[in-house]
Amino acid sequence: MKREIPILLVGITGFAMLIQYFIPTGWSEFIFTYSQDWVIVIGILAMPLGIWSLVKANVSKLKVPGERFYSAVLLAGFLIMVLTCLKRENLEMGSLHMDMFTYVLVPIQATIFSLLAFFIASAAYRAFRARSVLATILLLTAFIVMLRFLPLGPISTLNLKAVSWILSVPNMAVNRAIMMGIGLGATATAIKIILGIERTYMGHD
Amino acid sequence: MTFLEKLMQIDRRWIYLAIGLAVIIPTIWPFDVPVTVSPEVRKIYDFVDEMEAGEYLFVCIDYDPSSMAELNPMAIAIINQAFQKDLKLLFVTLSQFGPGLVEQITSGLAEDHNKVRGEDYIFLGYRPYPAIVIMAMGVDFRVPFPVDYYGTPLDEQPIMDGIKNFDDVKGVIEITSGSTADFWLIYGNGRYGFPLAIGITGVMSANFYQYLSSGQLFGIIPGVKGAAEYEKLVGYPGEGMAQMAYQVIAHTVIILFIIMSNVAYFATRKKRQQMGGGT
Amino acid sequence: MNQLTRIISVFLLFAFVGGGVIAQPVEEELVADTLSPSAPMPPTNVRVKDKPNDPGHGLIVEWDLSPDDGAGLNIVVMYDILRSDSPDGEFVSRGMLPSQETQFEDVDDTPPTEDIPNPYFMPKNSNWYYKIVAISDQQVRSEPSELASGTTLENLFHWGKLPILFGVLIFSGFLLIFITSAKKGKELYVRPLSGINAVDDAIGRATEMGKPILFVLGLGTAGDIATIAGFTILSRVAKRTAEYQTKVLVPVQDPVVLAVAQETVRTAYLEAGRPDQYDPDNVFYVTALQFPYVAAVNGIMLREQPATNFYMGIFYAESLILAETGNIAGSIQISGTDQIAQLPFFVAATDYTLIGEELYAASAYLSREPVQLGTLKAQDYSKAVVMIIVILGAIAITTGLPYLLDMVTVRL
Amino acid sequence: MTTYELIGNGIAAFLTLCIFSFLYKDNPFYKFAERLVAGVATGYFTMLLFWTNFQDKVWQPIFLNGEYHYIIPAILGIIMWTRFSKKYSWISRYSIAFYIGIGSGVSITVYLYTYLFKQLQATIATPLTFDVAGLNIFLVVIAVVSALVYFFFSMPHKGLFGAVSRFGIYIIMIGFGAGFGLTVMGRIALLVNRIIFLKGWLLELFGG
Repeated sequence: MKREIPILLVGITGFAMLIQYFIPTGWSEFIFTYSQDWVIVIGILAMPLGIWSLVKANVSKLKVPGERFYSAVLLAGFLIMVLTCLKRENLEMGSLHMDMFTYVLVPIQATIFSLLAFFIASAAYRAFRARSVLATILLLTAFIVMLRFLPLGPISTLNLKAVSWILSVPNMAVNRAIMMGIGLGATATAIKIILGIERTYMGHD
Repeated sequence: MTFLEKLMQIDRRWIYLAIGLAVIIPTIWPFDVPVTVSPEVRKIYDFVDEMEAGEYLFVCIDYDPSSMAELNPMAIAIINQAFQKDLKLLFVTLSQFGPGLVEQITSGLAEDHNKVRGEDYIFLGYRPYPAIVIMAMGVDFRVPFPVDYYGTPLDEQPIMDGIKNFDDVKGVIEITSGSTADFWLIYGNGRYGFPLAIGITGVMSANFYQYLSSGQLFGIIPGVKGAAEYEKLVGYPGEGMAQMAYQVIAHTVIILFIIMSNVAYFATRKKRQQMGGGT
Repeated sequence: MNQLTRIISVFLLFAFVGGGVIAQPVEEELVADTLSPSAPMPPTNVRVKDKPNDPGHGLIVEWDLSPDDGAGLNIVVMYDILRSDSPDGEFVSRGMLPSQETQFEDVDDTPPTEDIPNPYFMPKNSNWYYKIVAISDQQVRSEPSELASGTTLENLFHWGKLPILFGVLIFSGFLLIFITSAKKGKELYVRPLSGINAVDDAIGRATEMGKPILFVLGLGTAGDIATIAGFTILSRVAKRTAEYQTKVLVPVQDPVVLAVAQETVRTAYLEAGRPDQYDPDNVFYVTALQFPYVAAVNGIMLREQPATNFYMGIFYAESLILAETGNIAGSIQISGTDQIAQLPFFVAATDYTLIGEELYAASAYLSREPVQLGTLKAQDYSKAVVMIIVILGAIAITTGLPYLLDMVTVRL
Repeated sequence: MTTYELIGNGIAAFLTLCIFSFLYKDNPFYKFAERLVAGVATGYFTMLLFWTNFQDKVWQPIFLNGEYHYIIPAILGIIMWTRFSKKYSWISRYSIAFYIGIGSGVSITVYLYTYLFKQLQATIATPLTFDVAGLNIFLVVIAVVSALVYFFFSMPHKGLFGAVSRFGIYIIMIGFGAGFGLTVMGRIALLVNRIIFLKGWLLELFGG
């Protein structure tokens, strides 16, 4: 009852969505659109679970001396964003809410993203050592592709040809093969879930 | 520990510092990096350069803001060259998000060169279904675009006097983030046979070199690198050159680190093997 | 899943915009040149049929070329397809097609609403009349062709998707065969995967060091199949850590993922016989957006110094940020994703990577249950079928036989 | 730039430096920015969900438009709240079941189409010819098949099969190397944008 019925529901909804794909009628389209709305609605209404988890963890950390300040900052940031947006109009540019978005959220996000410039270099330094055949292939290909930016005269012309061949032959073939594998693997996992063979994600007691 | 052994275990912060400097230095002291002009870029420059003042060039700008950084510089370089030569320019966009972008670029550059809309250049606008729009323009520009982007009828604009379709333009340059290039190849060049060149993002460019050898394209400008080459030819060092400086230096730094890493690895390998350790 | 809705909405937009915009220039009929050039002949034999595989909002118009298209005067450059809801009603242009084309698909599936009227909407079982005008290179329009009409029908099966149906059936067939044979106790061989073998060592290492394990499920939702694969791996990992009494930290960025991850870990502890060890606070929500989430996970890595980091699920640009930070913290890292663009970074920066399909196979590997291993065999047989189609298909198309290609071509 | 914008950009510049300080080592400034952004991001996302999604998908349909069938997912969503209770949390599994059922059911066909059939179709669509282009197509077919062999789980990778599989993983590594090398440019550009932002702010502060 606590586990079997949910597993059965997974199977029924999953099978229904599978069948729906092959039926082009208006009803079938309605079911598809509506089911996507279901997922969205469940996701929205589950949001309090996330907020609760976050708030609970940080309120309890308010008692820990070293953590107190940081948890207070987090809770304050959250509260400010909520309190500055009590009307829908606050989502338009010019409100304090959107200024927080522009001057706090956007720059931090962009900066974290830009850390990749450093990390791509350090990862290359560490990983691109010719310590095995595989590592050597990885290293050489990346090397050739990166070389396209260096002004090397006639070598550049040759290099560009090599890069374009790498992209249009081995790289494309690999992407296709990996995608086909993923297609089969994802399908197998989905079918296992629908048939109830894979049910570890669903609790029981 | 020898120097090379230390190099193997280099503190990653030195790498971070090198990358940081590679980006910061060109920001403070901008400089030009040496750019080798590739033949496929030079051909486009020469093509435009050999045109006479008053002749017509058709420029199609088919990208959206997401590939602006890479493609704006080449669009600007080409338009600069064309305005400088007093060519007449026709602009069109087949990208949904293109119109605002084209408006911005063209009106800004026209002002720089004292060019008048409707006399020296015209922006036709945007229509969906690229294939059909291209074919319709092959019949008459007025079929898909009875009025231009600003709502002025084509026939009321002096630039359109005696201009009907692709037969009346010298060539077409298509600047694109990808998919629309195929339409220009198949329905444009394929059907009407006008000279066609493309400017395209670096990643996508690889797929189009085959059309150079087949003669369907007379030139390609690939990504930031191509843009920098074009800027060098035109003599307007702009955003392409600036970006190229960052990229060349950063790529060089990473490549040097990789070489260093391998030198250190091979130099210390023997010692490590004797000591029975691995990496 | 979102992609599909996006594709559909873009299509709707085009169907709507296209109908209006393309029609525009033609209605203002361009005046002929002064020399009064001759008009082309209209196309002939116009037929209208229901558009198959749709809910009844489209028709297909076909015709034979005008005698002046590619022959005769050879002056036709365009066809204008005109439509009306009655034989003598007002005909409006539905689209223009270049010469040599003989087919037009007329679709409008945007029902009118109170705010946006759409007189062109084609409801199901509606009747429409068509005629076609040929246009010459001098913009001279021919007489309209004879009238043809058709009715939109709602179809019950999408024949274009038939290959996918066969795919599902064949795959499920293999699955059932190998699961049954596995249940009978048939030994199944699976080749070792280094990423999987590393899992036990990694858990052992965490236990020895007395440090936690960090399990990152990525940025997917609980409905994404890669994230679900992540749950199944989390379950196997949690079960073993419960036996060794090692802590598993699972920071998540979606409330539904939070709920499922909590259920997964709790069940694993229950099955390991240690429900008392389960602490729901170890599976926690950090924040919703990509990079703030990454910043928080980075913080956890550097402060908790986990012995092992798992990255299993959907990852975007953050893959390398996480992997490099984990490396700074000195953790052993095992990654797996089906995001092809991120695989190079995981391969370069983590110790073991499950590449694409291996992510989906990991759960079966870790469970060691015969039934689960049977599904791997089914995947392999399907892969063999795919490989045979690739080889035979390449030979067939080279020898000029398109049948195999036709068989696997899905026409949406 | 107004004073307000200058201050706003000053905060943004400070936070940018806080994040960059992480590169040296974890420190209180980074931790501050990290926690602040976690709170702000959650608050922003919550309100965005509330005003757009919740209003449009729950409130409006049920209470304003009379689309009462939206009550079903709304109830399933509210059921998720049973997770606050230890005793009744199992009820939330019903909602999870729908969520995962819909996700898996839709995935099967989406994955088979985009990942399998489309790739398969593209691989066998072009005839081989006796020239460079034909050779490349031939190589693509060989590479696809070998890379697929690498993914075989239930056969020992030995002998000829092992050799093909080995070739497969070599090709895969070429693909990954190319992917890595191609991405460097975009990542550098991201950093350049941040540096230009900082430079612009400094110029504004001291120059204007």
